Amino acid sequence: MAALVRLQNVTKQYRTPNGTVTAVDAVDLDVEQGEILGVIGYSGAGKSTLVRLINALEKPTDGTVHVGNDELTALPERRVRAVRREIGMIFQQFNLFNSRTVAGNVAYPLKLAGVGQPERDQRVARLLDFVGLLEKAHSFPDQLSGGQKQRVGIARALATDPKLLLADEATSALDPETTADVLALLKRVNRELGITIVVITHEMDVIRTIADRVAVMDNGRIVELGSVYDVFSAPSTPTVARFVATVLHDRPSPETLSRLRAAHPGRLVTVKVLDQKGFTGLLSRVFAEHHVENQIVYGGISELQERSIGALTYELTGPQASVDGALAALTAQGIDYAEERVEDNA
Amino acid sequence: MAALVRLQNVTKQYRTPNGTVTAVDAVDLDVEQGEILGVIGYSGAGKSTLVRLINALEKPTDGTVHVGNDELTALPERRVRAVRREIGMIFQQFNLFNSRTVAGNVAYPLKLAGVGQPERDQRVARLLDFVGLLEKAHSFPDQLSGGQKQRVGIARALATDPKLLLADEATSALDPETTADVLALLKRVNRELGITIVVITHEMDVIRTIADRVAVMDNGRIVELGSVYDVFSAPSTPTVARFVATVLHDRPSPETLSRLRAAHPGRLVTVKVLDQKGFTGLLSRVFAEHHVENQIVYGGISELQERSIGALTYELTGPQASVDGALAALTAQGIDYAEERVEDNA
Amino acid sequence: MNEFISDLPTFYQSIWQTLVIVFVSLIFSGVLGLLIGIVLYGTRPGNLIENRVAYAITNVVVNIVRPVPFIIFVSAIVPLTIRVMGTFIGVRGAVFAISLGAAFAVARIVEQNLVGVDPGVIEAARAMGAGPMRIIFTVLIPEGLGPLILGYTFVFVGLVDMSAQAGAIGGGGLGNFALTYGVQRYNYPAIYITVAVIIVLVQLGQFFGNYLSRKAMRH
Amino acid sequence: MNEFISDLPTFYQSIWQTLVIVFVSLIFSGVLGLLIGIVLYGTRPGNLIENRVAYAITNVVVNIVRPVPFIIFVSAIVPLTIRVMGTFIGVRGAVFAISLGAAFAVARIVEQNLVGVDPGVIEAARAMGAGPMRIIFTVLIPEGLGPLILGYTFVFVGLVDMSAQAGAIGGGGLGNFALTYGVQRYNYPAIYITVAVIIVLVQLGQFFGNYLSRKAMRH
Amino acid sequence: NGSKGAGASGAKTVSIGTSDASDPTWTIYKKLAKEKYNVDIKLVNFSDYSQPNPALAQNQIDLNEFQHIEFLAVYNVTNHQDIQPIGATVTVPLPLYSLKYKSVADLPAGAKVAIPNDQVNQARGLLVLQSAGLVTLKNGGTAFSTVNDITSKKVTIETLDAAQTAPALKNGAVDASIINNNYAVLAKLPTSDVIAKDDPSSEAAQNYVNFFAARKADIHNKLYLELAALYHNPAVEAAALKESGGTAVFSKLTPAQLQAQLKKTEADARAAGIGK
Ligand SMILES: Nc1ncnc2c1ncn2[C@@H]1O[C@H](COP(=O)(O)OP(=O)(O)OP(=O)(O)O)[C@@H](O)[C@H]1O
Ligand SMILES: Nc1ncnc2c1ncn2[C@@H]1O[C@H](COP(=O)(O)OP(=O)(O)OP(=O)(O)O)[C@@H](O)[C@H]1O
Ligand SMILES: [Mg+2]
Ligand SMILES: [Mg+2]
Repeated sequence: MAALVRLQNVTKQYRTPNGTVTAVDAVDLDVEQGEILGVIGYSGAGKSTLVRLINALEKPTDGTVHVGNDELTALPERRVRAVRREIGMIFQQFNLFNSRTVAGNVAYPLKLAGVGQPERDQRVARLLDFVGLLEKAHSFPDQLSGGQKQRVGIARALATDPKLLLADEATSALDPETTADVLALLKRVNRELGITIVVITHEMDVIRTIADRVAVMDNGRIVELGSVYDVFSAPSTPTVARFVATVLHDRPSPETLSRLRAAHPGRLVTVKVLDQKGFTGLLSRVFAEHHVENQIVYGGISELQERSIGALTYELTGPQASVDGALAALTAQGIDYAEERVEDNA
Repeated sequence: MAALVRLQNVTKQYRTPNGTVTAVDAVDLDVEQGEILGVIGYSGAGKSTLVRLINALEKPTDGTVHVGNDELTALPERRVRAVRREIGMIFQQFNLFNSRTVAGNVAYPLKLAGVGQPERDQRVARLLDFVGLLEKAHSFPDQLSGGQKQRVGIARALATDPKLLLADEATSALDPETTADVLALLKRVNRELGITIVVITHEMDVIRTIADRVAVMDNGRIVELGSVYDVFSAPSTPTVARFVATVLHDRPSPETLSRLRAAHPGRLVTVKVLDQKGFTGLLSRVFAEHHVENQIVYGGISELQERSIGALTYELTGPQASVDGALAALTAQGIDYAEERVEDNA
Repeated sequence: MNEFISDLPTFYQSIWQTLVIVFVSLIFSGVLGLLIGIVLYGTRPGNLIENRVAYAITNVVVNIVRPVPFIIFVSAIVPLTIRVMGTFIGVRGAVFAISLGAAFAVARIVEQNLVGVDPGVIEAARAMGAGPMRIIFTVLIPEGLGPLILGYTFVFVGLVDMSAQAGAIGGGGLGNFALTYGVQRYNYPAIYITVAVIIVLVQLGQFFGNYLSRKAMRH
Repeated sequence: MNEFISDLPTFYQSIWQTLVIVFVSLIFSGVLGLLIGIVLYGTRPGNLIENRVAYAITNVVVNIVRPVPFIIFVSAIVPLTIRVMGTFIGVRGAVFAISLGAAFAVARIVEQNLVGVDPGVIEAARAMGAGPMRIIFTVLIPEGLGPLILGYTFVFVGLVDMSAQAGAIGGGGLGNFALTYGVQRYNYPAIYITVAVIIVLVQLGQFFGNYLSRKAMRH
Repeated sequence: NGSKGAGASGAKTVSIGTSDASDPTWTIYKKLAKEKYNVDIKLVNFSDYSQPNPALAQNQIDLNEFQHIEFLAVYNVTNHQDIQPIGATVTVPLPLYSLKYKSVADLPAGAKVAIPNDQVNQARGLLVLQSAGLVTLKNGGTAFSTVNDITSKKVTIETLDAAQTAPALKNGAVDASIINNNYAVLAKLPTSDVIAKDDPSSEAAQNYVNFFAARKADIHNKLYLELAALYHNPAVEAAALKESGGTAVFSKLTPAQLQAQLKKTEADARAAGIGK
């Protein structure tokens, strides 16, 4: 796979009366042709700025941006425009044309691309049907709900079958079912048409469902980049770990823990699930061998990139020695676990 | 508990050139004093319109709205304003004052409430500190990221310690950690100051974490209303069931299922977790008694209103008769399960 | 009143002249002013076709014409007027001078109204690869149309006033009629009737402008 | 040139008169126009203090003054001018008449610029329990300030032009100087110098207005 | 209205409304008024003819000097005022100029002729054109005729602002132009280009004699009468003659004669239906 987007040492600073803000800080990033790259990070980490640099809505303070074979940062505006026509963008704030109807908004990029009337109408109708807004075709944006606006933005960005799609919180205003539909569509256009997608999100379901790789931003920098499974299963920096933890809910929160404690007098141990055939069976066997009664009280197993991931909190009941023996056996088998004490997660 | 907000037979229609849109349709709803009511529903269901009716930003086409002892729909504008001062609102689209700094935005409702300079400054600083924007105090909204704007909106709505808080997708643009912080704050003001909160969201974590009751809207109507646990554990209408399903991820999706099938030749059975002490231990025992090997391959147990909820998908291996026997035993114990066939979830 | 009756043909002619002057100048100054206004807006620092030099020059030029007394402006452009219109007097000459003069006012109105358009939508169009001209005509103007129409209505009313000045070069019009046949002869009925016609004309225009702008903004 | 030199005292006086007329009228018409403009905006159907009758009346009244030739307007308000200003002629009289006349133009400019303000922020203020007046002065005007300042700059330039009309009632000013001492006497140096001063004055005003509006919009 | 106000030097200030304050004649006049009567003359220049009379009537100024009998008669009759002349100044001819043609007879049919658009000059201009045989006016023409009263014409008439008739002629926009004397002088048009004019010394021209005017109550005011008479001081007359390019005819009519003439013209005006 070749890189479709290549950022080299890209920095973007904003000068404000209260000092300089470094929104993106010396970022190197390749987005491979055909992949779906998820970008996560705290609010204000620089995610939106990063994608705006990709389609040259912002000029970097330093560094170069390549899209395909074009160095965007060196191209004259006219040539940049040609590149942008190949890039769809979904805006965090929607940025719909208030003077155009829903259909008019979606038709606009098609007009730019010179698509003729009959085909345009057809495509607009198909897209609106997909995002469930066919009956709002002649409404104006100020007559739409938040999620409806966002869906118009999605349809508009997809209208011209772009080579690259930049989606800035594309599903943040959508209910789970609509989100699932949109994600399925993104996955489909990615698979079937080979569209490369950069998707900013804070909804981990989005990452889990469609992303191939994930980049974690913190304070303008990309602090972690790798396959979704790798980053989620073995976060390498505390920031990432904290971020991932809030998502997977794999360890009980302090409040949950204190309630579990109250209800379950036995020892509480959270075991990290490995993508390994017969994993929970193995656990059951280990506990049975050591005559320890076990009971799952919290946690879950889910899928990430077609592999299992998760953690289960067991209540282990039995003589202290037996439990310790069982835990020692787990360690011996290379199984990761953590004993839950109330203070632990405080 | 007395109802703080009472909607009686409230309908809101918008007249558009393409016909009349019924955004809210004959809704009766009481919001109890001191509760946190979650409102969920598909995009365009009428959630935003509903809360805008509560603080009289929209006049209902029909029906009455009471807040406290005041019938808002009958009060003159001047009196309505007095009621509004007691209601904080977080807007889906933020609606920040672009001409004011971050601090100026948060100070505005305080000025309206006649809070004097020194106290105002103090409170603004405290609020901004809480939402992590103290260093952006002198920035203007157009210099903020999406999540930062949303946080300003939150701080602004909380500034005057309102009696009632209307939060329209208050965390939709926030990363999970910030979301958790905001939710913790909302919970705290609810507990400590007794502030009643109506929170619209499509993030089920929000509902799970803070809501006491949940209202499900569909097509302008409230199709379900009850304690969060009841609605989630036993949805009464297909719409709600579908909605809840997309949230809990308790049954594997068709894609996941086909992968599970491939990896797990045994029979796959999804068992609904009951909030019952020793539940999984019970399951293990039943399977052991029937000499069925069991292995959890998917699912999870989480907490909802301090009770366990979830589902676990087991792979059961053993002679057909044994497995059938085990399942019969489950049924006998009143345990709900469903056998997963690929076609089932298609 | 009898005197006014004898002036009736002139009065009717004045109505006609006002209509011609106002509408023809509205069209010419509207188009020309729109173009200049777009240059003013577009070349502003930070905007679509940012160009400090062009901005500074346009800014200065636009302000040169407006404050200069009409008669001086008319005299200054006599050669140009004669070349373009064949004469510098009468309605033809007046239309040219007024159009040119008003164009610069229109430019400011256009600039003002475009400045208020949400930068987000411009960004969206840029992201789609639209060029500056395209953005101006298919995004900026439609998005700013409501206030823009009110701006043009403002100009329309201003043109009715300016048309009185056409009298100085034989252009006539209602304003001039009111002055010549009314004020100078202390003929109050003539003044009242003429002013009433002017006001009705203006109200009709304003009414229409308000209607259009409300339609454009849909509320 | 020698002739112009002998007119120098009058020239200086004209500069002074222009400054007085323009700045005093800018302040008066600015404040009055702001108020009327707010009524126009606020009473619009669907707006803060919606009131169809008040809207219709204001709309008509605002359009009555602007298109009426200055002399007729001045004559019509003589009793009022004398009561308020003590005289209806000279700079004092002119300032009053010009302020009043311009106020209605300002009102339209204000209306235009407020119409473009995002309804979302008004809604936010309403939700906080702010009253209409409060919203107008603490939300609407600050939010629309950038274009509004450009609007006032537009009015400023217009006032420089209008100040020439003060000559009709003995008010003087630069524009009138250019006409009386320049055009009518074919004294080209007088025309050029006077027009140059007018243009410089206007450019300074525009420059300042642009600067303020950029500050208000922070780009 | 600082009519009787005393200046720092104890001098009186008299304000005079006019429409040609830029005329250098006034400089000399002011100097003499100060020397002879210790009066500070304050000139108030009105660029619109409709204003000096109301300003005088309403005590905004003390005297005015810009009009002739005809003009004042119309004002008085229509506004029920009684402003009176208190000292004649000059009578100026109203000539028809042409740069292309040497005589009226040379003017081709349909030639463009500009006349001032203000009422008084328009009527007077039309009378000049009628006596030159270029137009005929309804009822033989009066001091109140307008272009609407033209019954037949040999040429095309363009009405322009009085100040624009000279430029229009010089720019070639018209073939001939009725040009007020002051504008003709300022435009440096030589008297040799005059192809027709009315006769200032004729009886009919008496209506076009200019004067100082005062409110009725002031017609015997000694100072005002002296100030009006000051116009005939040789130094002032010399300057005025120079300014008029030698065409001004100084009028010797007494205030009483002027007032009588005004009365007669007012009666004529009423008879013509003015002021109804
Ligand atoms: N001003 C309006 N004019 C016409 N229709 C409107 C208007 N405002 C809202 N609607 C319609 O009313 C319905 C309900 O809108 P509302 O904003 O309440 O939905 P919502 O539940 O908040 O959706 P979301 O989750 O997408 O924000 C939608 O179909 C919307 O298109
Ligand atoms: N125009 C601007 N002027 C000044 N600072 C800016 C500007 N735009 C963005 N910033 C700052 O740059 C930083 C990064 O902003 P960005 O919008 O890229 O964040 P983000 O990661 O998209 O956050 P979110 O998840 O909240 O949308 C923020 O601190 C923001 O305040
Ligand atoms: Mg962002
Ligand atoms: Mg909503």
